[in-house]
Amino acid sequence: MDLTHDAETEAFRDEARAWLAAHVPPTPPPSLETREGFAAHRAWEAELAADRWSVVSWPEPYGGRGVDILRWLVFEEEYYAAGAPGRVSQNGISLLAPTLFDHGTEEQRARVLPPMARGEVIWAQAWSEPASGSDLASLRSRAVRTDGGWLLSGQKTWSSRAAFADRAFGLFRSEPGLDRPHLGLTYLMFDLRAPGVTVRPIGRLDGKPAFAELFLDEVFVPDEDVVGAPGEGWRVAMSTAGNERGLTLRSPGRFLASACRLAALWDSAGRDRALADRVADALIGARAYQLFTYAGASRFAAGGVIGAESSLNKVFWSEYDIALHETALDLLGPDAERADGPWAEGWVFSLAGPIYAGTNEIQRDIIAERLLGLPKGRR
Amino acid sequence: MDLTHDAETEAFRDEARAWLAAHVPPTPPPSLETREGFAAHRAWEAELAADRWSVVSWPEPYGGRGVDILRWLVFEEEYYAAGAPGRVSQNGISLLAPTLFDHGTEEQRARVLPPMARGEVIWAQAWSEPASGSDLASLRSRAVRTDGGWLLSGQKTWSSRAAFADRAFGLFRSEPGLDRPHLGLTYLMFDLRAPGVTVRPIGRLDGKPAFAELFLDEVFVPDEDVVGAPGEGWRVAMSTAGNERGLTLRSPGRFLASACRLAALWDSAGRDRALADRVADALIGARAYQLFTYAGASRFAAGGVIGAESSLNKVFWSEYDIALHETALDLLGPDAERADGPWAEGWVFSLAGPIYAGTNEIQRDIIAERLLGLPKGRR
Amino acid sequence: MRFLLDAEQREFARTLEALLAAADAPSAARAWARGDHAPGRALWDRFAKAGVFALAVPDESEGAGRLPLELTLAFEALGRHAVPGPAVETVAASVLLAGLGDAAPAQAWLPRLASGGALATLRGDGGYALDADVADAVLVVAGDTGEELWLVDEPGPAVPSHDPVRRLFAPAARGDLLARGPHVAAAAGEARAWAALATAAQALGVGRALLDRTVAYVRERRQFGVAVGSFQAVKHRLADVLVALEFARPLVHAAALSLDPVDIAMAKVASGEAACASARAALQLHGAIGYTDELELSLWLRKARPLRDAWGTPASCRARIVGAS
Amino acid sequence: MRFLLDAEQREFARTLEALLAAADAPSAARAWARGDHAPGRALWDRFAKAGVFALAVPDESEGAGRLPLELTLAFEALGRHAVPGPAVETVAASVLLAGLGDAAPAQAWLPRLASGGALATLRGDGGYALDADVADAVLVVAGDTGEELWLVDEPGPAVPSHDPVRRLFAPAARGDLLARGPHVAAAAGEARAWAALATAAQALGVGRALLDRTVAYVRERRQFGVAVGSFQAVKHRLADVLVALEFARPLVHAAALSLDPVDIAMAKVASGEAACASARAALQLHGAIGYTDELELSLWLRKARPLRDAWGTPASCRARIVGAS
Repeated sequence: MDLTHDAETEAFRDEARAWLAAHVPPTPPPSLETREGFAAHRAWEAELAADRWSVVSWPEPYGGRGVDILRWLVFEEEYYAAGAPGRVSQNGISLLAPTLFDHGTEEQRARVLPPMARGEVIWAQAWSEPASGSDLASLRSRAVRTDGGWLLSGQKTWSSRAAFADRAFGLFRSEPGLDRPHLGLTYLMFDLRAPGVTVRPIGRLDGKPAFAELFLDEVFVPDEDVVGAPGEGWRVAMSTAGNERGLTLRSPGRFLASACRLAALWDSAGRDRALADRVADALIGARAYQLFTYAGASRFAAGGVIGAESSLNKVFWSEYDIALHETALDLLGPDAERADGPWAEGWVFSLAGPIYAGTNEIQRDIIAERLLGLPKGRR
Repeated sequence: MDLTHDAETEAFRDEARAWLAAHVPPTPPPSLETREGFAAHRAWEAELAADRWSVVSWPEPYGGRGVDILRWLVFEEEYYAAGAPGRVSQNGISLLAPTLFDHGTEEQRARVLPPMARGEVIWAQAWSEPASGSDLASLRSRAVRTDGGWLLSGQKTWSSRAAFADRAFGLFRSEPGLDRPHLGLTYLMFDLRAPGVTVRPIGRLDGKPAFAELFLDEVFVPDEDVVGAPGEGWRVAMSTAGNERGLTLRSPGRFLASACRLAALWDSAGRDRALADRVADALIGARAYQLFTYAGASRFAAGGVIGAESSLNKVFWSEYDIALHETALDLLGPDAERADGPWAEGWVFSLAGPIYAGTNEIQRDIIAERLLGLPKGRR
Repeated sequence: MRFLLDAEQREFARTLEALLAAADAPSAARAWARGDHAPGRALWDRFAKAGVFALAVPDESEGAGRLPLELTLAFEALGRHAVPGPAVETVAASVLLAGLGDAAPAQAWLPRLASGGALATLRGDGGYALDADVADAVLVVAGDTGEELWLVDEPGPAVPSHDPVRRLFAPAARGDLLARGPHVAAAAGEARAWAALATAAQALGVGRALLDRTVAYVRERRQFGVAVGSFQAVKHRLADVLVALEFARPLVHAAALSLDPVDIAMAKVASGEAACASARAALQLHGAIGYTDELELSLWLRKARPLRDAWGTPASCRARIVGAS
Repeated sequence: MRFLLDAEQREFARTLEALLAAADAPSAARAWARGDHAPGRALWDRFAKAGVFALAVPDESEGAGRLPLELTLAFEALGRHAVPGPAVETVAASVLLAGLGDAAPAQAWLPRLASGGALATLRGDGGYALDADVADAVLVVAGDTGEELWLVDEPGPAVPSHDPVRRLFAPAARGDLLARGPHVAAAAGEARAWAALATAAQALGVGRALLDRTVAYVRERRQFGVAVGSFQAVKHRLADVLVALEFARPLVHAAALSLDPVDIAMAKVASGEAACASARAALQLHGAIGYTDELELSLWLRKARPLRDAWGTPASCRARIVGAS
């Protein structure tokens, strides 16, 4: 057991650090949840991609460097430590791409991944529906067979990035009336500007259009944009949820950087002992999260699978992120109220943590049932 | 609305304070959960009773002063502020006596209450059974009709005070096989030294025999010791639970005194800012609990009833008590570990708070269902 | 001792409740956030007619005398209905002006403030004044020892709040110097105490509105075939919110009765934290829909934390309680 | 980078687990609390034979070299099985004696400590030494600057702990003055670091034992016609305990790898708080039966809080983490 990276990894770290030092903009771009910010972040993705830093863990043919998960973690540490912008292409890179690697065709990978890596095509997710929040399997939007493809109809919501994005991916019910709601779903990719698509941006708590409703009215999707087999969508979507994604949904580098910023804020605000314990807990939590992720990555590298323990991960970081930001706001005192402060958008974002990617209530049920073996309750 | 006591109440307060100043022993007696401490506390009850301070809210004929609940609260404030000993007769005074006032016969009151007030007869409760914790209605101990009375058999547990007490009261199944488990129970009083009774003391976490198991083998109880009608025990027991008891189970005076002691400890330990917020919260909580109780007492005095809001009360004080004691232990640093310290027994006692008198899980169910109107879940 | 609202107080609370339930305060709040003050001022007029702003103004200035308890009832209602505007600040300004012991500014302003004809605001310790653009009087206490009182002629630069209905400005101490001297600092201290008390009551109302709306939502919303409100985790979380709110309210009432700084600090901490706990629960149990600007819930969600901190952060209040400030 | 136990380490952990599962550690702990040390010493011998106490002793003193990671595995097992005795203190004493740079005391004691033939204890910052009555060597670091090391001849007065298995004494600094000088203070600092690390690991084991026993209990215990463990409130509480424990363990392992004081402080806080959270949940979910001395559970319940505070309270550890100590 050791925590020392090998020389090649350290060289990789140095290279990333040097590149970031030379390229990260000195002042952050506007929020990526605004039109101008979205464009600025898209340009940043292109800049990353130009030197092959946008998707380091992907194979080289698709624009990556083929690094393993440990180096991905190292890259993320450097990325956030450098204060680099948020990743507008996150949905595509961390949700769609792993699915294409596992279940897509070579043609799909060649067609979809490089423009994703360059930020040319930004992807939105289209999972949820108004009546299907935690109960994702109860989806109602339909995919109806037509000549050479499918016609999508229905309504999706909480589609993050969709206000300004190019394309979307999601599950649609292609075989209605089956016994179990998980069956008969199909995983499809579609164009947000195709005929029949209406995108209605939804304001987040801070008013920014961080997600959208999608109204779909017989939107044609060619067969080439079905991922995996028709009717197998649930299995396709879930199979990738279980591996690296549990470890990489939120990178430890982000929290390490935030905890350092918090400690610096505490320092500059006079090192009030009354808040010292909470600052210490932020430092402890960031380190614990990093180490937990390293342990998972090491198991993964040794051939293990990441299963229900990704629920531990989710509960931990989402609660942690809120506590960290609330400590920052308490340090800011009267300026905590300012929506234009350096912690403001992060705080608003943190509040969504326990809700999205599976509510923490669901995650705790999973932990209790699958990791502790407690009886399945009524759900 | 006002918080000023009238002149008579203030005079009552002065009288109580003066008496306590003259009588409270300078060093506390040994723990009442030990044989010698039990005896010392019983003697203290007699001393209280000699000057009519043991049961101030009872009518005068039974040894009280007939004061209302507000003056009872004032008395309790003075009692705990004076650092007076814990009340070994608590079970009888606060659980059995109200039931006798509501459902007992005049003969029972005349026979039972005065010796209870003088500490001559100390009462233990005998509600729980090994298989019936939160699910109290599932009681199995039996009362079988016999000539002139009943024969009790079965097993009771968590009978607090029973290791050294004289008598006990509880519910027994007198009509087995009825549809609903709440029916067919009878409320009885019995002698802990009667033939057929075996008392097995149980050590609390700190080893002290704070409660006992009672094994009952055809213990004869005369008809005169049935409280209320046979078969009506559940209703008899519960009817008193709903009124003053919700307000008086734990008196605010106790927490006000503890919070003051805590603030003094913080002061003497150097006023560490890191713990200041928790000390402030202890002061806030004690005051909030006092005021909440005053509000309830005022409603009660105005003819209102105390219903499910006693569950708010229970959750609040039990969580509060633990937080207060854990703050004290943190202030003690390495001496926190000492079982002979001034906060030690209070801490161990506080840990039982969320468990007894209806677990906090049950209380939160009640709050959600009866006060917020949420759907009844599977219980 | 009768720690219970009397019949008149209950009637006053009922009147306000009926008045506000009939008005469309959420729409007025939305308009206010856009800088359209008209619906909010109309609401304000009705609220003032019910006598709310007279509650902090002495009789001799056409007020109702000082009635802090009634004031907390009013502000709890105001919080419950998300009424926009510098209501807390108008009360604080009234107390400040009345406390100067100088008849002129009091005569000039108090009758108008008491009647709702004028809105006032006051710069807080953080340097911001709520709604200084719309307030008829913008007051700033300044100077090293807080002994100068300025009637400011410009609202100063706008500062965005997490709650867009709370329009903050950063006015500078310039304009008319209304008063100077130790009596200013004393009156300002009193004004801050009233502001803290009113804010505590408002936070309580916000917390209660969040709880009520969340209870209603989880009774209706179904997932996995049952009402979300039947899950024990949901029930227990809401139960804890109710505990926090119900134990904060008596502190607010007691603080109104005594106007003691420590009592006010206790009320402010407890109600602010309870409102925030209610907001966290409301957001979590509504799920994504609660995280949107569109849902009316956001009017309360976004107010909980600013109110927790305004006119006394929990940290400063706790320091006062333990005598460390 | 491979943050994963290797095959040898896993095998070592398995061996200890098998050894302890076969022994009746709870009975030994009960006896120890009564002052009957025989079963505990027998257990200790087996534990020492597996090499546990050699893990903190250099090769040249008949130890296994310094193997802090293996040590944390051993102490987690020791905590999980409620093994009584001054194990942490024996490790700390070994580190202290080895760190003196003086061959004589090291030669006299280390081989015996490594083999389990002798038990040692060390007075902590609070003034108490665990099991000083049974320890063969009772060490006290004293003097204004902590530069004196005493081998004490009397355990001093007994002090009752909340955990009766933890028999505390308050030895005075008298007997043989083993060493004096700045190297004593340095070695004592190193000893405290190892003590904190071992205690963190032990706390983790205690927390895990409490969780496992509670899970087993709530699966069996029925109320209202169903297993208590099917209630969502129960499930979520235990899920939170698992989260706390699983995020504390990597901190313990990382602290063992670096022996950095801040890393150790982080491990100590996280594992101590996790163990206490586990204890609170265990007590609550067992209900009254958990509150008794009789249930075996009490062996762990009573240990959680003393371990949280021993060899570094959360307050002192957090102060170190933010650089305030």
